[in-house]
Amino acid sequence: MSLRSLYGNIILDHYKNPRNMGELPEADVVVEARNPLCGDELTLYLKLDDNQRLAEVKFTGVGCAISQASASMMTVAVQGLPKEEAEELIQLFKQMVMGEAELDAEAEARLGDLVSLEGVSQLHNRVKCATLAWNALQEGLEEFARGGSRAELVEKAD
Amino acid sequence: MSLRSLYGNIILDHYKNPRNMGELPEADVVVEARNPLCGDELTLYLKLDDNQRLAEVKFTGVGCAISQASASMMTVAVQGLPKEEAEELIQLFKQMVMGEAELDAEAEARLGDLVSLEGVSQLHNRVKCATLAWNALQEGLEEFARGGSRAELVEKAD
Amino acid sequence: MGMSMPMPKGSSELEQAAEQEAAGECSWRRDFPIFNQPYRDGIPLTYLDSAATTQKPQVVIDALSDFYSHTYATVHRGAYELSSQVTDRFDQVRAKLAQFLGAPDERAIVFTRNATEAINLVAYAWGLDNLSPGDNVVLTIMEHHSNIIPWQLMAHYRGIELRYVEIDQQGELKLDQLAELIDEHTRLVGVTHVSNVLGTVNPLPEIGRLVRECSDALILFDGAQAAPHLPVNLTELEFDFYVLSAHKMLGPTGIGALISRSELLEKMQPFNGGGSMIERVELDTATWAELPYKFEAGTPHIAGVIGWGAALDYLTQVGMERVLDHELALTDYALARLSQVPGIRIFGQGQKMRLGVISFELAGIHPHDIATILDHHGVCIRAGHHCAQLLMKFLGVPATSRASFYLYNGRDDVDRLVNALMEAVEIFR
Amino acid sequence: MGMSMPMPKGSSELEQAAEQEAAGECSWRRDFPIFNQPYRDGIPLTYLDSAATTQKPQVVIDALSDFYSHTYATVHRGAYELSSQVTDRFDQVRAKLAQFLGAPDERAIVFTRNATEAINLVAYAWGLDNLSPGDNVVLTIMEHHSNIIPWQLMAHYRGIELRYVEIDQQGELKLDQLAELIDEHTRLVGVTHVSNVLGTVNPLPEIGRLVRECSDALILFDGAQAAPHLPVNLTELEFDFYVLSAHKMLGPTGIGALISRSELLEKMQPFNGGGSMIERVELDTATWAELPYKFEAGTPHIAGVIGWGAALDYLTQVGMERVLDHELALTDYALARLSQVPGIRIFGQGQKMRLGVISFELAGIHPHDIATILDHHGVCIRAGHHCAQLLMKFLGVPATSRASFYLYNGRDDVDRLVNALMEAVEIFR
Ligand SMILES: Cc1ncc(COP(=O)(O)O)c(C=O)c1O
Ligand SMILES: Cc1ncc(COP(=O)(O)O)c(C=O)c1O
Repeated sequence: MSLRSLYGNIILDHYKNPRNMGELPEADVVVEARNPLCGDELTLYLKLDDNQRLAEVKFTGVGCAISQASASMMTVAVQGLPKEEAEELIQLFKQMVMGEAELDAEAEARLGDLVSLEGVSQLHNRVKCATLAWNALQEGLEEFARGGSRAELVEKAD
Repeated sequence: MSLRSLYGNIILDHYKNPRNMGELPEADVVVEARNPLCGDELTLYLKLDDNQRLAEVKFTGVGCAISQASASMMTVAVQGLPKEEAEELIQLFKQMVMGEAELDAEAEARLGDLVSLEGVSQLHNRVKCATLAWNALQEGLEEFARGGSRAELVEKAD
Repeated sequence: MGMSMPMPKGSSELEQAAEQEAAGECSWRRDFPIFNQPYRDGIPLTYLDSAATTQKPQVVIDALSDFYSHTYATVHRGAYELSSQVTDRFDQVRAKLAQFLGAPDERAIVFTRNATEAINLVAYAWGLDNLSPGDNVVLTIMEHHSNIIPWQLMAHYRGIELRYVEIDQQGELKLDQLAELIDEHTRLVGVTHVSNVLGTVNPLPEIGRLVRECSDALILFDGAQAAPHLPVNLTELEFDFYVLSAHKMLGPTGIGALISRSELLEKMQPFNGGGSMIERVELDTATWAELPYKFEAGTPHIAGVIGWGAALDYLTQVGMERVLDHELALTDYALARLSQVPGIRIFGQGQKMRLGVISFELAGIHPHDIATILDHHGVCIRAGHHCAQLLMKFLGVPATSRASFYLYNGRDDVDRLVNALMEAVEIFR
Repeated sequence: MGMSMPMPKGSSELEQAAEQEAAGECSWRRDFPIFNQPYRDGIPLTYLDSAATTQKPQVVIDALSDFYSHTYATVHRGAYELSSQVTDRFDQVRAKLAQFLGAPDERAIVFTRNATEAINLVAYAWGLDNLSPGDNVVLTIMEHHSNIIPWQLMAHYRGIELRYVEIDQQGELKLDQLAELIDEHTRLVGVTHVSNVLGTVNPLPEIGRLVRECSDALILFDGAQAAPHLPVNLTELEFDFYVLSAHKMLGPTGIGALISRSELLEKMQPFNGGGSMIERVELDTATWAELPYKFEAGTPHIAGVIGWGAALDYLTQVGMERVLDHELALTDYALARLSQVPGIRIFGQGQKMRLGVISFELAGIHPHDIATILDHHGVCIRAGHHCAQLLMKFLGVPATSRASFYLYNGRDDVDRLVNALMEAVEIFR
């Protein structure tokens, strides 16, 4: 993996111009996630519509290019998805960055721009940066299912 | 050094038949000495006459052959000696077992039977056994000089 | 930067070893460089002090050298590959240890300096907050000082009472007395798995059940003399704390572990405070890192952990059942041969199960003189109180001589021990 | 059984080294096997994380192997020659350390796991008995967590108050504020000798005098970042406790020390309880072994001590003045070259004296991204809070990047660092 492919245009673009950044006062669920080892902190706001689709997803926080770009791309990718599809995408994305899956054409199509984060799978110590927002999303969907509205997530060392 | 020379007849004789063993109720000074590493315990009783000679020296206690024989031989060697000469003998004996002095004919003569403990100088971890009684004697003479009558001595690791 | 770790020998070699074993030799010994050289004046080293500390096989020594030479870095906090690799290897050893001991909960495995520190961790981190005057802690008369003094310190700080279970003629714990000593104020029961003086293997399953039945007391088992010598399966035991030391099981010095339960450790204060064990630090307070890091303050003994991993691999390759069989056979042989020595008295005999730690006295010969005479023949034993002064007092002796075995010992070692003892008897006749 | 310990190179080789040094190379590097191999993909290892832990020279690695292979036994309690020899070597290292640090009192040198444990020893063994509500402990905002959390734990157990001295723009302690914070309830003042983030060398002589003048507070200096890098002469300092770690000064992991004064240690409770630290044990109480053994419970990290001895020999052979000169020159060079990197901000500059620990941020690039890009070029630096969250908060940053040097680093390392940073800037442009 070359550096330029990890820190490629897509990632840097999302890092410098994060999409859907900001608070969402009318959110159904708010998740505060952090990774104590890095100091990365991220707040994820989820609004679901009556059909359990992700009507709106926003985030705030500080972190490295990988965690910020991952969060930004995620908000774009899941916006409008039904809950189940979002959950599938979470699994697919995590498998990719943890190096647990070969991506076939269909998977690549579903991931779209997110494929630009594939290089993270080569960097053991950056995987958690890439997954922070996704774990927060998962936690948020679970909290929503439980009927709650606030959740906290602290990444564990492994 | 052969084993038989360390555990020679003189040492074993003093170990099995310790001289001057027992309490001395009329002692001027009593010293309780012990070596916590070995568990050796020895009580030394000193009586000095008006000329500061060691009129009587006795001991009680438990310990290994080397410490017991050393104590027994010491009581014999210093009995009747003037304080200063006893102090000289203490130094000479300690130099011998610590391997710090070559013994000339005069020294050997002064040490007499005690020369049988010379082999201890080859056994780093037994030196303290041989010196316990002698350190107690030194402590006792110092206590006497200070006007006291009881002293305690705990051997230090080095 | 590869991680080439020499492997213990293959199983066909192991079988061959077993045959030679049967013939009275010990072929594992060849894996230990210290035995491949003369000890002194051309005589071989007869090392019979493994209850104090064990010799190291080449694979452990090499693991340390390789680590320091090729892949050294710190753990947990590195932002670079080298450090990530080390972190992975470090935590893999935790997993290995969990497997070796049948410990169900990896997060509840805390690396410490040694068994002693592991017990102190419990005494301080649990005891300071949970013990108060009127409480008692029940120990046994055969505990090593490391399972006595920490509780005496808690007696100083928290005013608790200490109670001791005694032993019978065979050198076994009086379990009925244990049941009597425990009452509603008993907060912890601490028992050694194997005695470092008598070799007695205490019946932990029975003790665990007994304590659970009659109290809410926590249970601490001291595995320092057990884990090196017999298969341990913690899943089958009722316990709260189990402690051990790497250096007594072929591993490096300076590393040991506390095995516990996460729910319990979560509720405890940390022990040492410092780097790695915090999550967030404010001026007056901090929040703690997740388990087990909460209890591992400061830069850990990384090489010690890596080396312990190599030792666990070696022992696993040999197989703990075989280690135990070897030792039981050797102990039988030793007890039989030792009984021929005139004037000998062996402490603790006839236990239901005992390991290769044999304490004895010879009539009229002080243990230190025995040790000196034996050392002259290259036979290294221990003379003293073996950090068990309470037991010495109970046995009515100031000190004993102790010979202890491990997998690298063979009958030849026992023979040399007995011959040297015969000479001691001869000299002191 | 000889003790063949490879010696550091002779002085003529050292002079040659000095010449190459002047030419910008670093010849001591050759003594460290990790640098004699490619790091990854054929690129060399540019190790700039010595403030976390240092690489090991061959002499230290060999000392460990030789010890385990040829003369291994336990200390203090052996009844045989082998163990006596080890005990001698063990205590010789104590003497060496005393000499290295100019510590007047060998009996007050206690071996610990690391600097962190040494501070915890003080907090527990002195603090539990001597601190009470209303008392305060004065620290600095630049302390490592290891000199903060133990005192927070004492705040938990003993209700004391913690006070922090701040730093000025240059990254130096505000000594006037220190004087103000100390009052008649101040029981201890804890200050790091060298900051592990800013490189600042704190003026210990002045601080020592100041504390002694205005209070009876004890003085603890954290030497973890100092002892490896500059000549320390404790005889000239007013202090009560000085702590350090071997692994930060070429030595093995798992070993460190507390340096104190005998009168003080005599009056303290022990910390860990267990074997070796007692004299006599009764059922309810014990008497403690003499210093320093009173504080060294259980089987110590014997190999760690032996290895530390080899590291001290190596550093002594090189000469701590030379180590310091080398580092000061390299730091000057690094500060000059780094200042050319666009958007860089270096934390703490213009101190009266500073060592080769350089923390910085690059505008718009997160420290972890910097570390990843650098690692790609074989440049290992640290990104994070460096166990100094209070200082991070004070500086107003969540994390910094940190490059730190030691005697094996040369200008080539700095050049590679700067080049890699330039690429990071390029990528994130
Ligand atoms: C200033 C300072 N103090 C204390 C420590 C703690 O050292 P250790 O982790 O070896 O205990 C460190 C290093 O991490 C440090 O930089
Ligand atoms: C039964 C028992 N417990 C605890 C210990 C203490 O082990 P360590 O000194 O490694 O902490 C020992 C060994 O000395 C022991 O035999």
